[in-house]
Amino acid sequence: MSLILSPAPHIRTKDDTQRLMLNVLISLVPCVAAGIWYFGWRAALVLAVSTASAVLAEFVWQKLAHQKVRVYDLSAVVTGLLLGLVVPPAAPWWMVMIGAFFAIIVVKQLFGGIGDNFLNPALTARAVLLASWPALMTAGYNVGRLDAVTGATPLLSSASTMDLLLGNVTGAIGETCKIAILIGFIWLLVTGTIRWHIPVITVASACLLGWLLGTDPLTTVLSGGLLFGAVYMATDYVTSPMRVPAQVIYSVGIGVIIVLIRKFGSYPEGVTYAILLMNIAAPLLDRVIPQRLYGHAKAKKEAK
Amino acid sequence: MSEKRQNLGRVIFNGILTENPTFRLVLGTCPTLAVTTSAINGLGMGAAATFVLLGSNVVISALRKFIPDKVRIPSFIVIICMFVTMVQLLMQAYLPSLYESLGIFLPLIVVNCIILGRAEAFASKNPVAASAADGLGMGIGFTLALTLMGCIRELLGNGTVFGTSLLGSSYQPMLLMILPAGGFLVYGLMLGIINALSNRGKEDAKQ
Amino acid sequence: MNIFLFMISCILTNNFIFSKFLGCCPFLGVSSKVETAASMGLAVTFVMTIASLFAYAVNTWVLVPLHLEYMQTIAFILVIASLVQFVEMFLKKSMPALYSALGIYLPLITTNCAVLGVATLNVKEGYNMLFSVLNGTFSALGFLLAIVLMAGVRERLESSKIPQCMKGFPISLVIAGLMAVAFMGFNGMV
Amino acid sequence: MKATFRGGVHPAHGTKRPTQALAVRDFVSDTVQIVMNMNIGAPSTPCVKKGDHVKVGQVIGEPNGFMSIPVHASVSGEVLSVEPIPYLAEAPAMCVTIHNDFQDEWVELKPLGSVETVDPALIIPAIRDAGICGLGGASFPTHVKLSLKPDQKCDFILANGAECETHLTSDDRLMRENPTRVVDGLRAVMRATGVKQGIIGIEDNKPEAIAAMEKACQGREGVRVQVLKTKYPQGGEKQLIEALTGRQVPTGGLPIQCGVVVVNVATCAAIADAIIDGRPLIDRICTVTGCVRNPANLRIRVGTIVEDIIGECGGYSTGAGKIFFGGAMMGMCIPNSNVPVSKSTGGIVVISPEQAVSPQEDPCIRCGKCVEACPIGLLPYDMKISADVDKLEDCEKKHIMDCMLCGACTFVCPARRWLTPSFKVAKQKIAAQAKKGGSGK
Repeated sequence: MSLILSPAPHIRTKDDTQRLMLNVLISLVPCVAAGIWYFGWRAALVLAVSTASAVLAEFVWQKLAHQKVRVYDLSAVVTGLLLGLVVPPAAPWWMVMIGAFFAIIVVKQLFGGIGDNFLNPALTARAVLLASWPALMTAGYNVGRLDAVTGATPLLSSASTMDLLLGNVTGAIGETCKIAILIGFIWLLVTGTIRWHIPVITVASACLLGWLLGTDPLTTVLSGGLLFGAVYMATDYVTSPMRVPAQVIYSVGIGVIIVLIRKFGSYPEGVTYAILLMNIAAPLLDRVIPQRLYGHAKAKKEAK
Repeated sequence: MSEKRQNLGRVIFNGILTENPTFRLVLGTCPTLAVTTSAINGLGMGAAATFVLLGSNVVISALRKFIPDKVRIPSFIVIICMFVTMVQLLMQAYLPSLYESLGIFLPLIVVNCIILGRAEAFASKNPVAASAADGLGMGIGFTLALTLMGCIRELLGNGTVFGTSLLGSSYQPMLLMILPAGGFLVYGLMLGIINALSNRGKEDAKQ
Repeated sequence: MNIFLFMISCILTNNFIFSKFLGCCPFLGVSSKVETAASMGLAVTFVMTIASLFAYAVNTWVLVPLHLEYMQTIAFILVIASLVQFVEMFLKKSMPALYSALGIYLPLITTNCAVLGVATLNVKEGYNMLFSVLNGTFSALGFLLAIVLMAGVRERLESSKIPQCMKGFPISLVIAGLMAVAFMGFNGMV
Repeated sequence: MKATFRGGVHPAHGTKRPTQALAVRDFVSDTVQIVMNMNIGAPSTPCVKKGDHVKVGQVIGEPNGFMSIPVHASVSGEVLSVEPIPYLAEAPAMCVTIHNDFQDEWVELKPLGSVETVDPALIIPAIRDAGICGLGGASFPTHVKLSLKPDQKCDFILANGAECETHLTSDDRLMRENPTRVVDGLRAVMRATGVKQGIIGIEDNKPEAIAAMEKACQGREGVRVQVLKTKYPQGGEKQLIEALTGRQVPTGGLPIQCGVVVVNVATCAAIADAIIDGRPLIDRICTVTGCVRNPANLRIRVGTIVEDIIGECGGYSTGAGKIFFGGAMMGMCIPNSNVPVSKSTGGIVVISPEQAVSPQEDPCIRCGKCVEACPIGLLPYDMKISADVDKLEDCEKKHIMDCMLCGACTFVCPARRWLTPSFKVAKQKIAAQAKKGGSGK
């Protein structure tokens, strides 16, 4: 009888890459539902186009590059869906498609595919779309059953707190309904998909700085894409720092830049850029912060 | 004589394709990125650089036996600078709008690594005719590359090429392409594509 | 103009790399390791600061009074070249530690278009002496920031499975492009 | 308050162990194969020959130097052969095969009396003569560990009853069924080393063992039980020390350098047997579980063949794809079921053919779960990058030599990356290089 010889460990956690991505998808269900509820079939179309394009792009690239097709790991689905959720409901289909292709091919596959991208693909695509077609990315919110005050940008509308909470405001498909985002956040925490540090510290630091500069913390939290970005974008495994101390600095950085852009910048919303900028700094943060190793503290003291 | 001419032809060809300064040697990245927001800017920059390259290569080649080795580089820079100043004055006088849009990148031709690089690597070691051919080849290569990038960026970012609308009025221009970020991206992607194509060519040649 | 805002704008909004394309060669060439990138950035900061000062002095007190403005480029490049030479000698003698860190980068800086660029820009924008020097220093700090961030990203990507045809310059340019997208967030901040 | 350490993981199988409720029963087979290199250090030299009749407890392997221990016959009967056989280590090991006559005829034992009254100077020699090595898995000769140099100061003796590995319940059963022996052994070690404090660390998933041990500690000098959080690798020497004393073993050093000695509870019991009864180490408790029909905790003689043990447990339930000694996190695979167990085999786990297939490695997604899990505070994802391309210098800079190969990072990795195995290879290469460099000088 011959037995398999393999090195330890002989068991692995159930949470593989696919399952973690599935957790993210499940956590997005409330956001998707709220988006479609408020914005109607246009939103559903946008989400479908962006998800399908992302998966298609991933599949085609991996085929052409003679790589193992990894569409089954669901990461492209997550990227596509996230992109769909951060564009306005009336975004033209071709723009969404370009965004999804850009996210998968330029931001992810050119750097080596899953795990090798240094920027969040969905957010980068959003920033690129915003820079390319600013008018299309900031207008066209008013579709579906929305009965809120209409405004050019999601931040300028003077909606009530309740409307902001429920998502009865203009904005990107997935960013408006804060309750749905919070439900998703809880799911991610319960399943152990993400830890609380990044979202909580990001929101807290944005609130604190906003408050010091004279903005009501509640307004800071509920307006724009802060919650969505903090929960789904800033926590992206690949582009956030690996260790908690670095994650704390990273999150504070995001919060601070968000407020600075909102207050002083020419863009109404800084979440996208703040997260991208800290994505760029993440490798440095991981490098700069010293490791706390078992058994090394004492050795250092003795050396002195 | 014919052989010599062929050689000169090869030198020119070398600059345009095999050792294209922009796409193969990746020199002079700053102006490549900065001025290629439109095809005409690319062409203008290329022409200016070609003029300087040609002039400086010829002069340096002619003086190569008189320039002491120690002060070689400063002398080259002074010679290049002379031609740059000439281009500046000429352009200011005859093409004021192009002069404006090229901005500080016109004087910065002085520190363009292509020009100093060719002076050091080629003109200081070769006779005048060959140096002139090299300068011309490199210059044309640079101009073509810049114009090509300018066309692509202008087409995508503005829907036009050399100011002529090509994609119709329904085209929604992709503004990113004429922003700085678009310059980096287009340049990077073009380099990647060219590498992929030439690698494939090499593989085919091997087989 | 508020000095503080001016400094911020030099570093972030009008970043030399991401919005002005000045100093791209060292940015792409010397950014594979964080340490060397930081040294390069510091050397550039050092030279750009004094070059701004001297170029201002030469322009205001020599070229303008003599109506030799068209000699600007040649005058500036000579100023920069001799400055770099002088700095190199000075560092070698009095600060050998700093010299060993920055030394090899100094000659490269002569042909760094950021240095000549900042001198030319200062004249073009009509900055006074204070703003010229500030522009030099803080634009260089923006360069330092960009090159260090770039090096951090590139170090991280060292082990990644980048397609063969994109390795080296192409991927660096794409990184720079994506970073420039992110830096657009600072638009209009000043 | 429950003590614990930084990092660690929760292997799901670790919480419920089917053999936890099963009392230990004896099992003796008709043939034993006793190898001579069961301990770390020098192997022993066989001192019997083919055809000899041996009694239980008779010395059949003489120690070679300080870092070596004697080997005793675990059954009585005839020596069938003395020859090298392939064992787990790469080089074949000398092995004495004994046919059991089931007379259970013992050599004359020399009890030393109560652990509280015996002359402390006699304890360590007695431990050595009983052939005791670490029974938790490392199999380090115990007398070496306890022989402190004059300049070494020791404040704590820790009895390791954490048993954090998956599947295993042998220490749990021992503490429930024989708590006094464990405390006796701990006291013997404390008296031998002159240490005043002894702590028995037990994970909180073993409430019966905790209760039994607390009871056994009552009225004994200087010993107490400390409950630990259930978390892998709580039973790692370094983690146990951190949890119980708040101290850390300096990098590259031994526990004694922070004033601590750790002894496994099974080792403690063996020490007590050696002092009180004069009985050498010839058997141990072993958990047999996984895909066998009747999982069990067996007290088996050293040298029993795995196939016989599985037969005793009703045979395979689904066929065997993989069998390993120890728990699933650090257990070592055996090539076939004809391998004998050694002194440090605390468990035999059979994995079905379907589950035995090793997962494919996917690309790292930088989730940071390995960093969170590492009890040392290393960056496994980063070490793997260097280890994969054989950059040993970079590996060392990333502190790979601090890695104790616990497998926590590999367990949690969602991309199924083979982190620990590549670290093991890199560590071996670095050690080999160091050796080469050292001899070269």
